[in-house]
Amino acid sequence: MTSLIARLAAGSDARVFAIAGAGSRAAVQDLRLADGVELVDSPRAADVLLVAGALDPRHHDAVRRVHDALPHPRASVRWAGSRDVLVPGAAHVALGTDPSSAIRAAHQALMHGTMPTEPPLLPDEDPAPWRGVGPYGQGGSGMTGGTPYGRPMAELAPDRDGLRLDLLPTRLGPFSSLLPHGLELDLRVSGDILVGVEVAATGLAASATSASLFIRALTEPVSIAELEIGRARDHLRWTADALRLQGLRALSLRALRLGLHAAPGDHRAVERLAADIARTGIYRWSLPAADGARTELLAGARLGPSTRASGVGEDERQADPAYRSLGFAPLLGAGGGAAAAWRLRLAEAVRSLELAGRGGDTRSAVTGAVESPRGRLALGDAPSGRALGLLPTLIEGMEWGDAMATIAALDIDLDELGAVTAGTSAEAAA
Amino acid sequence: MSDLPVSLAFAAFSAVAVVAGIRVFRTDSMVRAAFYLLASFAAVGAIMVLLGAEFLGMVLILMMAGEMLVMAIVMVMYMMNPAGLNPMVMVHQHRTAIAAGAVAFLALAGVGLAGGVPQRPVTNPGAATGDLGRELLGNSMLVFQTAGVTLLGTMVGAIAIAAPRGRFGDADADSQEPALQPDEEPEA
Amino acid sequence: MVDLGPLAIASAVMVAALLAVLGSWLRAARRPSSRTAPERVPFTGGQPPSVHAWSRYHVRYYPMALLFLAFDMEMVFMYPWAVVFVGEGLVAMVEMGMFIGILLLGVLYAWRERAFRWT
Amino acid sequence: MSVALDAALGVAAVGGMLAVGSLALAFADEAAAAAVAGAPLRPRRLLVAPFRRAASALLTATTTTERPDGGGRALAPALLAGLAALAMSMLPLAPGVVPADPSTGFVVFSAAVAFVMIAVFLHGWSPNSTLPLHGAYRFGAVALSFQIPFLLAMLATALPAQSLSLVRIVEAQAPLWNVIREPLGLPIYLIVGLAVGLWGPLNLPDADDLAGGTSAEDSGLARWLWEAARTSMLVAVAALGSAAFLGGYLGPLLPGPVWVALKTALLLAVMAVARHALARARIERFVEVAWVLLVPLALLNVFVSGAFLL
Amino acid sequence: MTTETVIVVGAALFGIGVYGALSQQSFVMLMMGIELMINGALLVLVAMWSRAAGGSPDGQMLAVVFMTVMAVEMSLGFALITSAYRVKRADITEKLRKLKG
Repeated sequence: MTSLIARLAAGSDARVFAIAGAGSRAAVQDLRLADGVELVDSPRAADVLLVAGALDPRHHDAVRRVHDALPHPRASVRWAGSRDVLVPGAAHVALGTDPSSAIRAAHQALMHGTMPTEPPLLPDEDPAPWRGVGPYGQGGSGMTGGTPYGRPMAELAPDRDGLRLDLLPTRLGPFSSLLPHGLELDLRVSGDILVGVEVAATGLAASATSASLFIRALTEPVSIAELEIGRARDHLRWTADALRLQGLRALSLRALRLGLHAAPGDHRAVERLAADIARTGIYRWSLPAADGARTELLAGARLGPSTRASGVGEDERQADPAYRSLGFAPLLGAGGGAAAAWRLRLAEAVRSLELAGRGGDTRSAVTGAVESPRGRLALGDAPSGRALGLLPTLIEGMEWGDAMATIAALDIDLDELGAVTAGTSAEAAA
Repeated sequence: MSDLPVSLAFAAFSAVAVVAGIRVFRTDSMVRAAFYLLASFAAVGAIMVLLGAEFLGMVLILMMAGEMLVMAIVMVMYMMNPAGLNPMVMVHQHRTAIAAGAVAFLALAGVGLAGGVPQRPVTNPGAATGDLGRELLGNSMLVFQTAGVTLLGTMVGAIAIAAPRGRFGDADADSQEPALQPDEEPEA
Repeated sequence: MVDLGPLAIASAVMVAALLAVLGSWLRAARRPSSRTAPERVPFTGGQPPSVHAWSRYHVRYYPMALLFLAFDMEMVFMYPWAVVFVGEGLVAMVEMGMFIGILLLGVLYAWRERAFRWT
Repeated sequence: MSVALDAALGVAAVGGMLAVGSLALAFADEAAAAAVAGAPLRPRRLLVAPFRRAASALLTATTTTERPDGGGRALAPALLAGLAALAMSMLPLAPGVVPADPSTGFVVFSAAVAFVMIAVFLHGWSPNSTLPLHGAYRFGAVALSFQIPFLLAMLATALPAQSLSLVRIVEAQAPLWNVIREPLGLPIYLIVGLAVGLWGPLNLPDADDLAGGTSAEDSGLARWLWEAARTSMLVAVAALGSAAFLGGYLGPLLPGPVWVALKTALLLAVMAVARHALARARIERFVEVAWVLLVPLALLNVFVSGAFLL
Repeated sequence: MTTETVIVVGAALFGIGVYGALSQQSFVMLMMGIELMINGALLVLVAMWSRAAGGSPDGQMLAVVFMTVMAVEMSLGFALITSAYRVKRADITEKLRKLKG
């Protein structure tokens, strides 16, 4: 009986909580298509922890905390360029090779009991020891005094509703499925409304280098076909993530599969995907409605589709003679808002594939700035940096789900941000 | 069905009703208090079913599930320390209250035991729901329509009282902070 | 006669499920390395929370909840009405129509007061 | 003795129906997902997948959180599973064949759906963790809004039966199924059914934008039980929906239980497709639509179907 | 299960409710006491209807009215609590008394 259960369990999909360190975001996303591996949103649901890419020492405790949140029996896999001791006992897989067989092997060994579960990495210390001292066993002299069970309780604050209730401080990230990994937000929620937002930390590793196509295009001419295919793939990958957040997992997989190897001939398939997405009612039912002040903020920030969705024709490609020779004109939305940005992104993916088909071997000009899928990219000035600056103003006052959809729509890429800003600081140092 | 299962079920449900009723005031967590009250109501509903009032019993359970969820939600909203993480006792006139409760129990139970209740059991419990329907549309029509108006008044009143914004400006205009200590003057 | 069948079946399933969860907890607690303090920290992405999550939650839909309390009562009247509807005919239709019409005014008022919105 | 035997038989029958229904739902869900994703369907692998998942849950420890409400945390999945069983135990399988037939079966079912609110709220409240807590309160908004349309959609089926017994409701559909007599009833019932089973477009309390919501802190057996209870609830909703609107065991040629299974499977397939083909609703939008659109429509449905009976 | 035993259970619930309504400082807990009193009364009422009144429909009608009263009491009670909390920031009875005027 026991061996039957173990055999059955070993045949189940290995459920993985993945930490996507610097330079591994796309590779981790691709794992969603791997056989026998299922990426989950919470370490409580996982059997195996996958730690991918480079991670700064300041994130090491967070990694250990995530590790300890996995239920026993648990195992971890380190997916990185070189071996390190971040998670002792983790199997090592080189970045660039497929980790899914190592993950499945670890999962099977756990279920068969041939591999012991990993012990906790953090010391067993209570955050703050607490003993009741008051007459009823409470922590302090007042009725709510002290820090019960090692933590204080939230405190009262006024609210726009006129009811003075508790503000719940919440630290989201750095490894939350709701945010790009590496981003930490300090949120204060009153009920389900975010009333205070601060970006607490960004970036994964100081040494991040990115060989991204668009960063390369900053310094050397790149074939337009290549650039536009890259743009379309990026948009499709973004769509896959955003669809997942909205609970449409099957469509998300379809978008990801398309995004993995979209080529100029695929524009019909992307159009069909866009039509199927529209048919789900997502634009009417799921996404927050456009809001005047927020749309205005985005309109001035050169954030690519988010900006063009409000009808502002801001696009660096217009300045490029190579694009002009192809008859390029930016696509524009109307009214702004998340739904318009979604539609525009999909329409741009189609347009990019068409452009790539017509592009031949035309090469882009080096103008000092490139239109990346996220917006205007220049040395020392990444669109994700501008998006992070706007983020608190954009989502303050929103309902939780609306805020998460809005963050997703901004498409923050910390790798790109790190590479562009690291470039400038290196230049400054030189 | 024989009498024994019914008696056993009655004993069990009575125990749940009374114990859960006591636990309502003996737990630190407000959510638990609300759900204990729900358990007490559900047990009373089940006893009603045993008594042949199937419809009334089930509808009581149905109604109370919604009402106690709202009760729990409102409790959490307005009570400091809603989960009872920090134990506390918030009672006044405790002895008087216990005495009053005991007196109420003894008096009512005494009346029930001594009062000589007439024995006219319900004849056809299966027809009870239909009887109630005909009563609603016939003799008690006025009560029924009055209930409608009362509920309308309740809805309008509750929203007008509780809503954050009304035609006369914000509801919290001219409000003030309470004092931190019982005898202090409130903050301006 | 009274049918306690559904209740008995539901109770049996509940008890079995409860025992399963409790047994699973006991098994986990017996493991030597399990349940250190960091293993119990609620997960929001790898940082420990600064406060307990239990707080005075601002339930933004409370006007709707109050509306529900009153409107839900209509069901108590409608169930017995449905049973006798065919027998009573037009009278039943008219009386219930009046009752429901009155109650719908409440929903209409709540809608006008934006009781269903909170963002 | 026979009482105990009856009860044991009842538990086995109800448990078996829920299990088979859950497997059918898993299959339909996977098929719909494959169709939408454009991926191949692997039926053989699929059929053992639920058993594999259960076995792995058995071998995985159930974690606790910092100072949870332990009782509530254990009770929530058990309560939801019990409610699914409660509802399923009143499903008429053939003329005279039903595990239990209380004369107010219809109200019992409604009460079970109302208690789903308690189970989900408790599930999200008890871990003392932010994301589950938000899920719990979200379900408060969803459940308080769907409750009345749900009760009204079901109520219309009691008019022709002149009874609150589910057996009578099926019998009364011999001349005409309720889905034809009151066409608005089934769509409203299905919309609400999705919310009751925390499924697809109305999976708000356990949604991805809360990283799993009320079940974000669950692991091992407790997590599996919650998922199983959720799907069981969905199966029960589909089964009773087929009884209330699609005539239950009524149908030509085939025996009653086969018809029940076919009709339930049809509704489960609709739900599986809805999960992959429809986007999740914003919470505020759902609340407003439920009160301003579904409640009046459900009332209209009651009165129109009543008018045909006069 | 006799009429008398049911009445004793109802009386016990009523007594607990009286205790709660008199002793609790917090508004919502106070309301719970009142609910529990109504709960006991409802049980006695149904017992009488079932065992002593021969199942006359007005007994049921009275029970339905009780339930309606309970819903009205809760809805308005919570609205008042919200309003009191908004204006006086009071959640217990003493605070409201102290801040009168």
